[in-house]
Amino acid sequence: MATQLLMAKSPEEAVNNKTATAAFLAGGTEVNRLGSDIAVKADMLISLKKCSGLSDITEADGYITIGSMCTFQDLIESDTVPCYLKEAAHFMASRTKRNMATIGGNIASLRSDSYLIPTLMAVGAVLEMEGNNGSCRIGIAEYVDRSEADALITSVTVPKEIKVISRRFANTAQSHAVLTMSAALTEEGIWLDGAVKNVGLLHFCDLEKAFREDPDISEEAIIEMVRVCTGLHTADDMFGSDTYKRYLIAVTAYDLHKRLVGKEV
Amino acid sequence: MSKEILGQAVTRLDARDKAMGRIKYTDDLCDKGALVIRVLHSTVANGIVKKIDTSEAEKIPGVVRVFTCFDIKEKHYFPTAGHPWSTDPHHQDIADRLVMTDRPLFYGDDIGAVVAEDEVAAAQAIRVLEKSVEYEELPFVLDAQEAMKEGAPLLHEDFPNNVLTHTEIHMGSVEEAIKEPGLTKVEGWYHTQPVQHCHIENFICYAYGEGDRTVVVSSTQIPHIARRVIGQALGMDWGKFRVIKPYVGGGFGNKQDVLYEPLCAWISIQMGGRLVKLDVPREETFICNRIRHEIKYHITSWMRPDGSFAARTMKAWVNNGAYSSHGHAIAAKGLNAFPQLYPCDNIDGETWTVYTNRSVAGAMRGYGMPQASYAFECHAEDCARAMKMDPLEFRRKNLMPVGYYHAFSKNELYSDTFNQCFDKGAEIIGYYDKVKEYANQTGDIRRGIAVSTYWYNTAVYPIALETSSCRIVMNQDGSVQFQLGETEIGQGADTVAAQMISDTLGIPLDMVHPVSCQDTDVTPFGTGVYASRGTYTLGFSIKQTALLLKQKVLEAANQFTRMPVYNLDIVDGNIIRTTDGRKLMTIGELALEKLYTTEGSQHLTAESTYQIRSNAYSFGCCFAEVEVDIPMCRVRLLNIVNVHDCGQVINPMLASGQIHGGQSMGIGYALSEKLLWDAKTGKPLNNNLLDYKMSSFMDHPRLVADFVENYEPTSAYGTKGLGEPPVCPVAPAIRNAIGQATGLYINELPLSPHTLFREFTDAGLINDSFAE
Amino acid sequence: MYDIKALYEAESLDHAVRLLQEHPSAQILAGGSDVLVQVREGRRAGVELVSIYMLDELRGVSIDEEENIRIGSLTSFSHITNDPIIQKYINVLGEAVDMVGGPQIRAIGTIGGNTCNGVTSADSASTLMAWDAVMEVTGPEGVRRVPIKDWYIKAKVVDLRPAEIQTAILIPKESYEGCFGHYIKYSMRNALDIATTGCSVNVRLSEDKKTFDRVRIGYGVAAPVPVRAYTAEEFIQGKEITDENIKEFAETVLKDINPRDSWRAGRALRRHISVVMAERALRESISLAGGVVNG
Amino acid sequence: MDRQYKVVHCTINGKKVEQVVDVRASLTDMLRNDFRLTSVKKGCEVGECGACTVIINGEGFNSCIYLAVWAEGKDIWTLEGLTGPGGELSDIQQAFVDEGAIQCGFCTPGFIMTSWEIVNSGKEYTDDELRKALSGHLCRCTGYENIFRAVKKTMLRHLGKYDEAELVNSQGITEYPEPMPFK
Repeated sequence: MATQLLMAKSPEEAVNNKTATAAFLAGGTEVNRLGSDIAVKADMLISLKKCSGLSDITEADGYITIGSMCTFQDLIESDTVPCYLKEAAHFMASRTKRNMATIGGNIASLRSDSYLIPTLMAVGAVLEMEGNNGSCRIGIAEYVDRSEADALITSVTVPKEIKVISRRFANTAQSHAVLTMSAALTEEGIWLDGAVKNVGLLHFCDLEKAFREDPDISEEAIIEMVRVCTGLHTADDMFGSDTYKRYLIAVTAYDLHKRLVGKEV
Repeated sequence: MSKEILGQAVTRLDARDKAMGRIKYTDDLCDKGALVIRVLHSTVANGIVKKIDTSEAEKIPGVVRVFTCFDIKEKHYFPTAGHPWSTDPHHQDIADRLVMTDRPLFYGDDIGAVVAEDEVAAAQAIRVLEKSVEYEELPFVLDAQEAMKEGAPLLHEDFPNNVLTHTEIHMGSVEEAIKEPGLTKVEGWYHTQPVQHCHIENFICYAYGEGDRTVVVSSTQIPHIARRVIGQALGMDWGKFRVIKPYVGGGFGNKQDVLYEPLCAWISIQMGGRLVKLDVPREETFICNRIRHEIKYHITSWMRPDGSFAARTMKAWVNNGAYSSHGHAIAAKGLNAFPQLYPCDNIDGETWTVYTNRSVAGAMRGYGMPQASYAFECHAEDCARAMKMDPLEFRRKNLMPVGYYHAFSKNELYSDTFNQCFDKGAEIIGYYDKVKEYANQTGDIRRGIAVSTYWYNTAVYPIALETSSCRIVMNQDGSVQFQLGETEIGQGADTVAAQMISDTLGIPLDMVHPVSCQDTDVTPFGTGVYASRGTYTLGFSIKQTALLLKQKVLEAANQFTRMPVYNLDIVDGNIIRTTDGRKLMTIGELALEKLYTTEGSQHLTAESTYQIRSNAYSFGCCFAEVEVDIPMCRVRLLNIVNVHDCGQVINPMLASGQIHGGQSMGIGYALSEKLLWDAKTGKPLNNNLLDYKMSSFMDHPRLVADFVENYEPTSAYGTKGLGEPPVCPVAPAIRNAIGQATGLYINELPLSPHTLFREFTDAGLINDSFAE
Repeated sequence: MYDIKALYEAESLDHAVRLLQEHPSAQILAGGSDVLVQVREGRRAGVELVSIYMLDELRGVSIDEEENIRIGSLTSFSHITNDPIIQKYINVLGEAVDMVGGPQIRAIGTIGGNTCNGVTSADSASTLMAWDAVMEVTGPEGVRRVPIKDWYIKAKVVDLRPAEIQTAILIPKESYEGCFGHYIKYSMRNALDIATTGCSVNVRLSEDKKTFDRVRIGYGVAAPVPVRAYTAEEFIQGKEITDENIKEFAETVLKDINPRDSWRAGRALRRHISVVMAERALRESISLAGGVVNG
Repeated sequence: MDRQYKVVHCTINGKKVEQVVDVRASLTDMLRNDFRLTSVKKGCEVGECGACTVIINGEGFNSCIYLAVWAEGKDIWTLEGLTGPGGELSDIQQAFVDEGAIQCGFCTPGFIMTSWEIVNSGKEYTDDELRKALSGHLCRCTGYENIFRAVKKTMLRHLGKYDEAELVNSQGITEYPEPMPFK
């Protein structure tokens, strides 16, 4: 049980003290949540509340850089943050939670129902990390694949101008989402990323390829493609049946692609 | 019907909880978040408050609010005495007190109050405020006789010469009687001192809003009366208040006055019902609550050669302090007792209750009788010596005889109680041998032994309303809870009541549970405990209510056993058929059946009020044996034996405890206790437990208590009052014993080294060559 | 809760002295049975306190190398009463401090506090005065020794310089050897009381126990500070143990004491009691020393 | 106006505890307010009445004039600590109940703590020594009589003198007590 609390004054101090059994404490909506075992397993919590320099939002040549300790509500109320990211932030329904939850915290949690990661992956966001050997930059996709536990996310950079649409499916606004999916229109074509509950954060490269190769591919084809896809490890659980999830992924992907490519409005 | 539960030394029902320390007194119940109130007291003995500058005090961190007497917009004058209210205006107590006054009449009067987060901030604020009060000081008077003289400062306009009340009694014709030849005249001045109750739990109360009402939790003897007085003091409907009385850490009469409940409630209301606590520090308990009346007596007797009284006169000046509180009742009780203790055909009695600029005198254990008993018994001893009679024989000859009937109170002495008590006490302490042994001693260390008695009755009929209400509720297992207006303040009222219910209802004691803490919203009306009324008055309503409940139980038993009610009884928790003694069912089975039966389910409960219209003499005596060290001017009490006739003793252990407590208070009253004021400023000098010499563990010998049990015919359980009587005879007994030892019979209390040195020096027992 | 502006807890004697230097207005808090009561009454409200209560190094009774009886200033009254050295050499001091207040007060109260408050009614003071005790004080300039007759300057004021702490009370060997004494506390009740007058007498008899080799008598509350009745001592020096001498000794004390008149007790009573106590304490001391009056 | 606080580590009724206290707090304040041990009573707050007596390292102290910070490392017992886990009364508590030594009960906690110290001392006190050992407590209800009997009986029982304990008369009614020797 965490019996010690360190109020880190800088990212460096935070990282230096980050032992294997210590845990970072950002907004606290995840670490302090009943049922979360992070605080139980850790022997020390390193609070980032008083860390300097982690909560500014800046813009430079078409890109927005957001401090990892910015809260969801900071995003929503900021003038520079692009709308698509504000929408994703609104996926967190509770305003009081938005006042506490931080961007860095949500990313680091790597939850399979994450509010932001699908959108950030779709736009190819880049994270700045503070590790034991100084800071470095790493793409969100790469971070999702092998996040380095002891490093601290200090900021997230996203493109300002990009066409993105995100969808979130949950029973109620407060429930965990069975599927959160984002599609972005880039030069190479459409990027399709999503969070599937109890499966994980996925990059739908097969679907992307299918849409690129045949922009007019039918919905049925997409549905069939996903239905038989063996790489997708969905299962029956309280969030829905395996077939329902595959169907949902398929129709959502098709819908997002259609909206983005803009054949029919 | 088994009677043995009455008279059994049953353990107090709350003894275990008290021994475990889990009993909750007022301070233990109050939430830590309460704001603390400290009262701002007048530092002049008589004056007018012109201005109080609160700005400085309000700046002190932690001070939340400062009130002054000028915040009292509507002046509601209210009476504070714990007397039952009277709908007849002539009978109502004098309403002369305010929650805060701009006209302080004694050093310590309440002129303001501070509300703070903690007692440190409160005390800081008080110290600052005391320096920022602008008084118009007026001359003051501390002595009762001085206060009656022309030109003395007048305290209350409508009481010329500061005389609250002056009453007289006259029987036969003293003038004629003293013309009889061969009479011996004996005359004496007797003077008793002001003392204080010194209950170990100071007065404390807290108040908070609840709905549109105010709840006051207070350490009081009289919750129902307190509710009425708060209403009067704040000019609000009495129903707007609810008073709760938790366990009390001793009262002795001080908590029979309404003290700071009104001010506490008023402050809570001014602050929107905020929880506020008023905890009186010990120093203020001594001078800002109540004290015992200082009384001066002048008694004259004319004795016939055979030692009987031809005529007697008495005058008494009673120092009542700045406000009326109990008013003339204390003086009246003394005057009323004078012709009864030593009956005589020709009596003139006169007494004045006088206002002075001193702490307010109110009820204190004995209510004027410890003072009167001191005067009467000192005088009786003086008369016996004048007639060269043995003091005990003199008393046996002149005391109230068996069969004496007092028309006004309808009291009657049914048994030869004085002689029985004298005999028993004399035998225990070995009085007769010692009286001879200690006759005319010499030397520095001398011993003496003497006896004294007193007059006392029970409760206050016919002077005021005596009423008691009781509610008994039966549970499904046949056990009961009972509620009473008579409050438990340490004397054991709950336990005694439980024994009575167990006896009358016929169920074991462990099935009888008191609801000990009175709550005026729930507890049936009762005027609380005072005047040794507890056991006597609660007995009436208990017996009546228990019989009502028993009737309902037996009627239910008839329904289930088919036996007629007159052939049924409840014995030891069982329904018995009286014709053959067979046990038909247990009380538990009956209660369960009667509650849950689908034919005529009924919740077995009974409630009733009994208005007591009788009184009962409760006499007894005290034998004291002392050793006087003349050079050191010190008296050591070797032995003290009290024998009391309080009718049937319900619980010997609790009863002897009452006697021990009375003896202890009497010892302090006799030897060391006295409140002192500075004559120049009217400021109290010894208002703390170090300088006020209450008896400690090492100032007491073993205390012996015994009883003579004459069943009181007027009483529901044959009981008579016992709370106050034991205090009365102790001081005179000690005084008379010192007299026998040294030949010096001193008419002043306390008999402390100061007094003894002065008397011994005057009498030549001490003649220092080096005296200045 | 007490109205204390600040509390500094000393971990060692040096630390205590340093704290007193750093906070010149701070007062010393030992057992607190006087100081804390006065804080509550308002006389010392808002005071800064240096608490030395935890300094065990100032506790205990021992015989030092000069064969003085050394009593640590923080030794509580109850520990003095039960101490074997005290019981053996100066039992009267144990009896005297055993009359302070009640058992609980005697558990917290210290002899240092009792002698530093400069109060004439202090139960230990009259006996220490009668046994020529020496006060050892430690301060910034080191250790200083003050004979008790110079210790009391005036009512409530003792010879304690800024940042100094009384660390021990010494009874020289010459003062206690062959000496027997008795203390009488005259008070209005037998416990929880302060002395109206306190009288401590001790005697050293001649070899044949017939005459007084040395008599000393100390009083509390017979003057603004504890005093010795030197005239009476000189009178009886070397005299025979007879009733007349004892009586005259007792009355001679009046030449040295000057009790005041107050509501607590009148002057005439105090003078009378002082004489009676002198005689009784002397007689008790004589019998303790194995002497016989008119023997 | 920043207040001075200190962490106090001590043992109360056999349990190791830590408590942050205001340095101005008395031990009574800490026991009553922080630990809700309301058996510790306030009667005078100047060390006169004994109602606040608790046992510290085996000795009775008035907790009202004992700073809370001084409790550091001390072993403190209050009346709540004398009662067994199942509510069993210690023999001194039971004696106070049986001998009628309790009336209003406000001085009882203090008295029982000092009595506990006496009966556990293993010493046999004479009557006079017993009175002196208990003289740090004031009581207005009982005249100290039944308290004296309860403590004397329990002391004698602790010393194994059971029959002598029974001789200490029960109601103090008939047996004629010996006079107190002059001191």
